[in-house]
Amino acid sequence: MKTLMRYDKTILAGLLLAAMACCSASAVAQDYPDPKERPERVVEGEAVPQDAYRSEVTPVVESVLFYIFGGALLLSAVGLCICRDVVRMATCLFFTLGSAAVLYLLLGAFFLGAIQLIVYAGGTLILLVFGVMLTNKSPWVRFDCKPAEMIAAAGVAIVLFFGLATMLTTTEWAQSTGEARSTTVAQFGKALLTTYLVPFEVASVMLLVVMIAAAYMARQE
Amino acid sequence: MAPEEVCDILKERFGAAVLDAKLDARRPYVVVDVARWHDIALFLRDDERLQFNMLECLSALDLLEDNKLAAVYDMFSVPVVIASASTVVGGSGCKSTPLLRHHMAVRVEVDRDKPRIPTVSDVWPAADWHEREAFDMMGIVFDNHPDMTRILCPDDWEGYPLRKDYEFPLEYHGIPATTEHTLTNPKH
Amino acid sequence: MATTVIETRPDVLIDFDKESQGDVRTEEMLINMGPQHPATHGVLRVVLRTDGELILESVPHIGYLHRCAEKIGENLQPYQFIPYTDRMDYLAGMNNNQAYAIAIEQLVGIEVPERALYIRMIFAELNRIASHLVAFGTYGLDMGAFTPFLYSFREREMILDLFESACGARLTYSYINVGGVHDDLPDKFLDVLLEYLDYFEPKVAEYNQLLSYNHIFVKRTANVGVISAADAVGWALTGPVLRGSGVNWDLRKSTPYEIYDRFEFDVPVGLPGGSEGVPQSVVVGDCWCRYMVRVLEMLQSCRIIRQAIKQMPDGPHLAGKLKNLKLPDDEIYVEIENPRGQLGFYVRGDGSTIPARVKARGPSFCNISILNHVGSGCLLADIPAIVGSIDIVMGEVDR
Amino acid sequence: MTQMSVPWRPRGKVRYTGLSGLIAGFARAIYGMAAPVVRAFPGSILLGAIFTVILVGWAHFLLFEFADNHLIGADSNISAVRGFLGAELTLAEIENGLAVAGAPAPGVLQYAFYPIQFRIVRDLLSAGGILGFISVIPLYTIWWERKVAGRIQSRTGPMRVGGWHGWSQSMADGIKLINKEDFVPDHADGVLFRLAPYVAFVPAILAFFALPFGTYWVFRELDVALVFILAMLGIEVLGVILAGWASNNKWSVYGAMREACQMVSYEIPMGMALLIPVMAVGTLSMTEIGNVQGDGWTSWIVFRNPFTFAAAVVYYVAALASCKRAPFDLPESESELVSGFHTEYSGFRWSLFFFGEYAAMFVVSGLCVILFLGAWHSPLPMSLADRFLGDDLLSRAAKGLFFSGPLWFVLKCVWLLYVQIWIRWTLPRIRIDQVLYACIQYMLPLMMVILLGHTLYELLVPVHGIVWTFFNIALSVIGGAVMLFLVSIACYGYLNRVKLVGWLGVETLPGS
Amino acid sequence: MFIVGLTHYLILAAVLFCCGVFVMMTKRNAIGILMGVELVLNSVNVNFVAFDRYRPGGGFDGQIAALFVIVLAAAEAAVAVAICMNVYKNLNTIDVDRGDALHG
Repeated sequence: MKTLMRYDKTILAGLLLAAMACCSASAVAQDYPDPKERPERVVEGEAVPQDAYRSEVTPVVESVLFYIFGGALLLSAVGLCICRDVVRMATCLFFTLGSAAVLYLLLGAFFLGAIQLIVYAGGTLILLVFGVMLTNKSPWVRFDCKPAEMIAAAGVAIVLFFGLATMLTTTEWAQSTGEARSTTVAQFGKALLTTYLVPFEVASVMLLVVMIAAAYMARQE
Repeated sequence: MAPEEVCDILKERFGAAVLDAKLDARRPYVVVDVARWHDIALFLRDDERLQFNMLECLSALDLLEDNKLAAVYDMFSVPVVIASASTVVGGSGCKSTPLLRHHMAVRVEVDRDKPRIPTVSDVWPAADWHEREAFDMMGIVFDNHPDMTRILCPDDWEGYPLRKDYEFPLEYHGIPATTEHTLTNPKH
Repeated sequence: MATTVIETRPDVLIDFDKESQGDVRTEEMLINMGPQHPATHGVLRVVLRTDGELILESVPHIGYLHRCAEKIGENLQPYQFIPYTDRMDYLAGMNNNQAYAIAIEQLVGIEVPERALYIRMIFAELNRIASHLVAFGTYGLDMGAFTPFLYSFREREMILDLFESACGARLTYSYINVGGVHDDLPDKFLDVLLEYLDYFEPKVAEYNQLLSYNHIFVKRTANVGVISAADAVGWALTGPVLRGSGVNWDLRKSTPYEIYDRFEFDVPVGLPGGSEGVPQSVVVGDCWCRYMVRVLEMLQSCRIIRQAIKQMPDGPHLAGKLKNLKLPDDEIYVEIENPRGQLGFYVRGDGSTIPARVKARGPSFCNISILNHVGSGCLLADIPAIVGSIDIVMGEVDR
Repeated sequence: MTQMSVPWRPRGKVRYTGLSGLIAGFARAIYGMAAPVVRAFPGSILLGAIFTVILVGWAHFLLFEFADNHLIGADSNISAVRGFLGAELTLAEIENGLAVAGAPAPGVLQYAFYPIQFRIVRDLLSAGGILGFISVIPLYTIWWERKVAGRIQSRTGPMRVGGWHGWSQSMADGIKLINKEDFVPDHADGVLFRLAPYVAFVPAILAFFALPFGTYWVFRELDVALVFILAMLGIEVLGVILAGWASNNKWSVYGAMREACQMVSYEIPMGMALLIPVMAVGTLSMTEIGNVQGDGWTSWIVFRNPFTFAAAVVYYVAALASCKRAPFDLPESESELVSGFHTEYSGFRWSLFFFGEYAAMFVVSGLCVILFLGAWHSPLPMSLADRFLGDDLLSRAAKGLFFSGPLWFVLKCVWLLYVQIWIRWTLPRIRIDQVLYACIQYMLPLMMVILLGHTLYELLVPVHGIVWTFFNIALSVIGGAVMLFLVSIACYGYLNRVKLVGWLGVETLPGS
Repeated sequence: MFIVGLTHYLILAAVLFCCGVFVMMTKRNAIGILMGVELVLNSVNVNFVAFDRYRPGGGFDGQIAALFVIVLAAAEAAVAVAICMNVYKNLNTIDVDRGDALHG
């Protein structure tokens, strides 16, 4: 571990370069036609043709990227289990969320990936770290649980995983073999304001309630 | 107000507590009894005629030939004119005064072996650090001072540097404090 | 069930028992601001007890620059001690020299020649401008504005050029000495000085535009670190700090020394918000008032210098010999108005040529002692504002 | 006489580990080779470099546009993707495409164009271009900031390194920083301490990958570019917080806390301000938002109506806060928190923070330019270009130079960078509670009103109607006048730079 | 096996879910538990998006659902942090085992 630590910059720079290379090769790529031919403004009721945003990702590239970022996701999730320091846990969570965002991009959900980054990584995580800073007595106070509890929890988790895995692998899912469908923001917005209007409004009301509730709970006595 | 008048007022009020008065000196001063000094200080500050609201300076003296230490208090009466009602008034207990503009010095002498003077840091907050400095440099202990610790020298410094019989230490925590000059001139 | 492991570290300064105030209870933290800190103007160390950004207590600790100048003064003849006074308030060496020189002159009874008095006064006022320029510039720096600092130093450099032309030194002058000044003025000095004043006076308006009335600057300084007049007098604050609290007390005017009674000048004091030239949010005795008093004093100093140039007599510049003055068996306490406040020298002679006791009353020493009284309850960012507005020079605090 | 003993000794050899050692070695080797040449011909090297950059930039531009339009767009069948690297063309096809495009010697050029057709080749080329740009931008922004600061403060700024006005000062600084000791304070959280600069630096670079410099000048045309860039700017904050937390320094923790507080407060008005152009155009794609502003400066979104104008101002203020620039430089305010979150950082890691900060400055300026200030279009309307210029190579170059192109984008960004620098060296710093009040009590309600107002305006006021045109023209005139005024101030300051410095002749020492 | 399909994503999400459960069970710090919850929610999101991608037929219901999950998670985090602060205010710790005042 110490040897690893000494070459941290090299490793991190490698990761950085790998991330850049992956991004450059990744699914976010779209060729677009001449801007004159594109609709200048997305008018309601007018869907953007699907083939305007054609992903260039082939199954091979997708698989390679999946293994890289899926691996990163798992590593950071396991790191979250292992770490004892809360801020380190938050860092692990950050990498988990970031990798998940890349997976969303791979799956063709660009808007969702971007939202994941801005809301989760940029917002929720900062909030969590903020909470850690406000509530930590000092960076040197930790809460540990007993080894027996740890083992029991690990057992439960492993059993749960095997159950889930068996269930997942044995079920026959109705799958399409088709290419990834890219969803445009316009489609998303339209769906939110038509088909999913009620949940959308409920969610906005809930956000308002949450805002008031959070402000009330953390208010000045 | 002339120093003579101040001295008269003090003598009238405290009588024998005013031990001596050097009114013909270049800077006139009165010597007062250390036991009554705190009362005298309060009187100096609060009396309508005197109103010495500003303690300018506290100079500690080492009178080696008399085997005494002394503290000299220089006081001003500064006219305080509150410029606006929005100013926060209070805190130190000083009143606003008419234009007096006089100054005066009071000397308190104590025995060199038992140098204890009552503190006036409750009378003039300014005395706080001055008294700590006098303690640090001259070794006068001010009774009832809220924080009678060294102020300029480190807390573990030994001796009182401004005393006439002070011997400069040759080293401090392993740091040599001697030069050729100090070795040949031991008076430093 | 669970165990709480506290890994203690030797320098953890958190007191777990103390109750803190505020809406969100965070832990109190002890922080050393200084002795190496960009905003403490030297080696001041302030121990802050904080709750988040709120300051609960700010205790100044001094002595990091202590050289026991008084002990040195008790081993040297007065003219030899003059260079050491430069090193006390190193931003106002001329004024320090002047204070000690006046003390010795009054103790020995030396009549100073007229021309020397005028030269002294010009240099003291010039040094006041130079010192206030540094205070102005570094105060901007404390507030995060870097540019005024260099403007003020540009103007200060010219004053230092003038000083250099007269005495050869730019910081520690030893120019004003017992019985007069060390050298007579160089040729055309007064012409250049007038030229400088013509150049400098409009600059003050520029400073006001750039910093004094800047909205952010006013927000940062107005109603921050308010010292009431009564407090200011009680803590024996002097100089711009006292005048910023609204007390009209300037030794040059109140008890004029040397030749200050021959000149016309005003004493700027802190005024409440809404007065002429004062932003609405200002309260008498806050940081802005202290700052503004300095800016206005620079203009008054210019006024004094202009009058002195007109009245400048001819004659000798030194009363006589400097060395081996017999100090009578008597004592003297002299105060003059330094840029930072009243610098006092207590000198006691015992018939020899070397004083038996020299005590310096540094204005910064007294002024900074109020820090804890003012600083408690303000925000962390206000501490540099308060320290900067009190304008200390650690060489003088620690002596 | 006793010998003074020094109780401390300077640490012996400076350690280089990992990448910094490698870079230090390279830097030394390169500097050793280049230094004599640089010293010999400083000015001509700089001028040559500038010309080369411009030429390479234009060549790049023409190349990509050509490859996109003629080779891939015209001749090859896009949907036929062969292999996962992208479209493949034969040399014959390329020659055909070149001939169609009217190239003078297609037989010779085809080999030069062959690799361009591969997506990955173009990606690598542009990624290299972006990385190069990102490394040059901070270097020259820092140098320029120092020069501007110098001029503002009536001094000259760096003058030595490189000859002409110290133009290679930043590079020398960079070499120095890389050579500094690799240092992690005692009891710091080593992993997070090392990680934090990268968390702050990488997002700033990633933001460039979605930031269009021109219609074709974008690394990845993202449908959600705006959200992506905002997310990257948000993640940068996490690096700062981690750095402050991991440093084991109380001042650093203060810096981190302030950054968290500040971020929570400025992010909301900033995001809401960015929604205004999105609403006006109806897309999150930055390229599209940029392209609707091509009809002269009156078509810029900032002059569209009073609400967009106000939103642009709010955005710029919030952007200052997001870059931690004065007067919002609270996380690193040096007169209060020593250096804030990077108090314990030095050398390479410290320079990463700065690269990140200056890159972020450029990104927020770029966002402002694209969303409000007409993107890569010049104030002249494109219709003028269409009337007077044809479609041959020369006309295209002229079009790019005078009407629309990355040059204009960079120029506008640099202008906004200059304004940031100008503000920094003029204003004092705000206090943290004032920042929070300003953002939450003033800017947030203001933005809500603007958002509502803009919605109603777009709904109710007919486009190109009388009211619409009046506000559009009035704001355009006002904005243009303000811009001219600012430019003229800067020009005045530059032209009178000698006069601004006071000078006083004083005779020196008497008798000397 | 190398080319990814739906199962790969599902297995990944399952591991993520179990990690989240493990974190919730072992951490005593309230904010740590919150992080476990976030992990679980993310695994659910990965499932939603993966099903959405590999589901026969058009539409993007899965993505919409994931979007709502993200929104709810953010809201939940805000409330949870506020609760943590309240707990801290009252108990002076955020060790969840100390908050047993309602314990029978």
